[in-house]
Amino acid sequence: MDDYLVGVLSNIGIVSFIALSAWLLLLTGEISFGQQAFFAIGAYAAGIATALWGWPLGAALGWSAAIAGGAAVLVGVPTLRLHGLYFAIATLGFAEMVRLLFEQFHYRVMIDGELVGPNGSDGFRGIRYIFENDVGSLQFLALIYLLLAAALAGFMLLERSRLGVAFRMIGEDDTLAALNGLAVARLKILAAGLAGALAGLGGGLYAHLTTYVEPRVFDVMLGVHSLAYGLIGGLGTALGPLLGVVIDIGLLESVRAFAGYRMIVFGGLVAVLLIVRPRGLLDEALVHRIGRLFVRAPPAGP
Amino acid sequence: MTALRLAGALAAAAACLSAGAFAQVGAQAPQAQVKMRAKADVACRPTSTALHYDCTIRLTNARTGEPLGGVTLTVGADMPSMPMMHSVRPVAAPPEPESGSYRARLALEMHGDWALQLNLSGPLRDRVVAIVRFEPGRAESRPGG
Amino acid sequence: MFEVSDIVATYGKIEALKGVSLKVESGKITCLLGPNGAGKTTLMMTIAGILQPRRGAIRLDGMDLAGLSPARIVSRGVALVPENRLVFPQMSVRENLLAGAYQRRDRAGIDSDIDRMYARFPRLKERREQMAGTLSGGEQQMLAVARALMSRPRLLLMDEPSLGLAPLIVAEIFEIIAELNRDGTTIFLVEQNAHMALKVAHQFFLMEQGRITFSGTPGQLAEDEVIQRAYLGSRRAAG
Amino acid sequence: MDLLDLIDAVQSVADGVLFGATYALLGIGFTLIFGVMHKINLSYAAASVGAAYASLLVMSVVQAPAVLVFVAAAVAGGVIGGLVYLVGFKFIPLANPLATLMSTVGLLLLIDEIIVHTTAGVPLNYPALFSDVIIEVGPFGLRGDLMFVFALGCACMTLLLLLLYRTRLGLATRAVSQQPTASLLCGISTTRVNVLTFVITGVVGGIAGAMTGAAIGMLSPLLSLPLTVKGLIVTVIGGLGSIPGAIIAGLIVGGLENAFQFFRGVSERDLYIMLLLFAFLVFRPGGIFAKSSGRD
Repeated sequence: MDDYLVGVLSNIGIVSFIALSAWLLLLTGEISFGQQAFFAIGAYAAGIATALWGWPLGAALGWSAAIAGGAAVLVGVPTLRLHGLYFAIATLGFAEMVRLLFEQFHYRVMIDGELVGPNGSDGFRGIRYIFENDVGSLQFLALIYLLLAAALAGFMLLERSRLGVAFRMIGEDDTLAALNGLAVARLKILAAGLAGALAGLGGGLYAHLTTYVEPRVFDVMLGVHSLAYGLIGGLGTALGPLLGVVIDIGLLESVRAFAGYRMIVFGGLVAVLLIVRPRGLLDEALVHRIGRLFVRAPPAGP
Repeated sequence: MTALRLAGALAAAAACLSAGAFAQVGAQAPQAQVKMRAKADVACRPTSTALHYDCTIRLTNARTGEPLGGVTLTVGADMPSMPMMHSVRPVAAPPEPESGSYRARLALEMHGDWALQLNLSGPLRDRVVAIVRFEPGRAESRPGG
Repeated sequence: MFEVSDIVATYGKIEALKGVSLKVESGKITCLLGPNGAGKTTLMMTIAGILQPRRGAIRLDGMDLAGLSPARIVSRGVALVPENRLVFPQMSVRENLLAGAYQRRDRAGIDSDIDRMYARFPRLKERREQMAGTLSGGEQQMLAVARALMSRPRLLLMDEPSLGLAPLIVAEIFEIIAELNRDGTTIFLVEQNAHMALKVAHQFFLMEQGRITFSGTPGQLAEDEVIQRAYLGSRRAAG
Repeated sequence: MDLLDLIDAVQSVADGVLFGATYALLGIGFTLIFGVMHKINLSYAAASVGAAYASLLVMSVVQAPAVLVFVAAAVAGGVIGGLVYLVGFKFIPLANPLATLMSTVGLLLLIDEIIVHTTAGVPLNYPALFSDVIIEVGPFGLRGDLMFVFALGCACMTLLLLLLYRTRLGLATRAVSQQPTASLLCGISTTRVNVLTFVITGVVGGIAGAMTGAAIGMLSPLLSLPLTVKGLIVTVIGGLGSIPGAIIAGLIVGGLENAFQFFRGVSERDLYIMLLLFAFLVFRPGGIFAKSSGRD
């Protein structure tokens, strides 16, 4: 496979994690402009684990998901009672705080005759695990999609489970959900933690793909994009945010005609698409209709 | 309830730093990998076309300092300060007569700091990132972490 | 004369008004009674232009009002005192009255009308610089009526003016309604309080499930029967 | 800390408060739109920067005195404001809170990218007025350009308040923000009020953009995101929908920003501002003038 194609596909896979993370919160009715914070925490955590501590990749990724999820739970507690706009701005404030903290974060270790590690705003280079351990770019791509598939499978199960129903109920009306006996606070924190862990996992993969992270990468723009993917793709199914990512990175960035003007097209698309489909391309109604199609006439083929 | 919130806020702040704290404890000399590693020096200069730059990349073996010839090099770039917004598709950087020297022409979308991704393949597979600040009429490499 | 003919209005797929026709005589008080959910408020909102009718005609002295914007309808001489009053809470009493006269440009006329409102509602005068949100329910109702009158309507629509008010205040409100009518204002009133309404109304309509099921003058139907149908609806087979 | 340091600190905070007038204007813009539509227009700060850029464009075509750059920015801001309403609000179902939020994000990206593409991301010099004037007050010096920015900001706020509390349009605007249905029944066209609010806040934003450019001497597309964040902070700290709150919060944030910068350095400055925002949201989401510290 062409290197460029592998690169684009890897990017799509990794960005899908943070898009899914923002989408999960959308499901519970909250807009977060701050999922990039957990992406950043995951990226730094995983990078430090492999490059500085010599951990294996698997352990580093697990660690990145765990610490990002933990951070998300801890932020979830004080912001729990905030709603809508207030929640969105609180997450934005938190994410900027994290980014600015990373600008102050220096932790350098002499490795192989060179200082390696996060160096404040100058960034963190040399997260070279996949090169040192001969992980091919295709192999890494396979790892990304394996994890993504696992996450999606998790979401599919979630949609069918009581938990998924509970999340959507809270998203519709959390007072009503509480009256129906749902432990809204606990469920919301669970959702925040899961979303944080997902973003953290994506961040861990991202750090190893690019070998380089710096605080500026994790500014509000990243969070805004991850949110936009879910809204463009649709809120009806976990495939929605993926569709959003594919439209932006796969279509707009890869098609030469848009080169350079991609963001203008994307910005306009976000603004205009919402006129026609306020809940995205794959909204609940469409998903329901497609679902019924399959139930009524089971596919003959695969 | 206020106390709970206060505790939560403090805990959240603590969590941000916990990666660092944990790191201090867990830091020990990692096992040295005896694999070849590339080091790159990038020098770019403007061309007559606006936003187009000619970059000369000098690759060396990071340990021995010997020039690294014979690798296939592509150069991509993205903009850390505008994440997800601007990136340049990787271009091939063919070798120059001087061993270890490669040349690429970059067509950027805007001025500012770019992170150049140097992808090495062939005898050595590696990726080196160089931060270069491109301004009208000049470009300079910046130190990184 | 004000006339509504065959109005159909829908909320999504639900037909809230299924072809309503009625006539309001000029200079009279006409009352619309009916149980909750009969479509009375929908009818009022449709006449005022907040909701658009699917079909049907709304005529005031021959002018067709159906489909016009609320602003146009106000300028044609129809004003609605909405359910729950809806005063502007962060504006003074005086500013609320000025907002009611938004369609008018005659500065002097507006000022003299405000003085007339103060004369009619002395309590508003006392509180003219007070924020409307701090007024009592009855005072807010008076303010809502005064605000509607500021547009000098030929037809005054009132949606449940007695809602949530103490009995004494309700009596006062109905006195004001009768008084306004004596001064020549045509009034079309939606009420739950059938007993009070029948006392002041010259004519009344019963509305059930989006249809007019009875029209007549007070006394034409026994009050018990009216009240029974206004609160509970009739269990008739065909209307 | 000795006296000289103290003087420097006070000087720095005073400069910050003067510059805070731009934050206050941006906060008013966010708050006014929130007031009438109960929506946040995230493209507002980007549009303000865009208007300042547009004024540079106008000035490069027409040779005119530098003061006119502010007029040009105000006009451009009004036009952009109207366009933002048309694209980002007019046709979007308002019942869906996510939709307009995202449509304005789209517009934020769009405006930012148009600036990037027309200027190739190069910061442009912006004319500063009275930059050579320094008024000595005891040991302190008040910078002429900042004084001008502050005075212009105050003039804008005064005009806005007069507009809101002394005119027919202001009455209608307040009516719509308090009780949209009743406004319709009074014959007020909410659509017209909404459009005019966008145009007026656009004018204010254009002036704020020009003020920012004049105070820091240049414009860059990288300004729009920090200004958006600062504008939101001011709006939240001031209490959503409160104009006096936005004014006070703008000046406070401007002053604190410089205080933090003085004591902790430029790299940590924003960290404390964000901490302040976060603390406000968690403990006092109603803003400084909220009656109680109740949430939601």
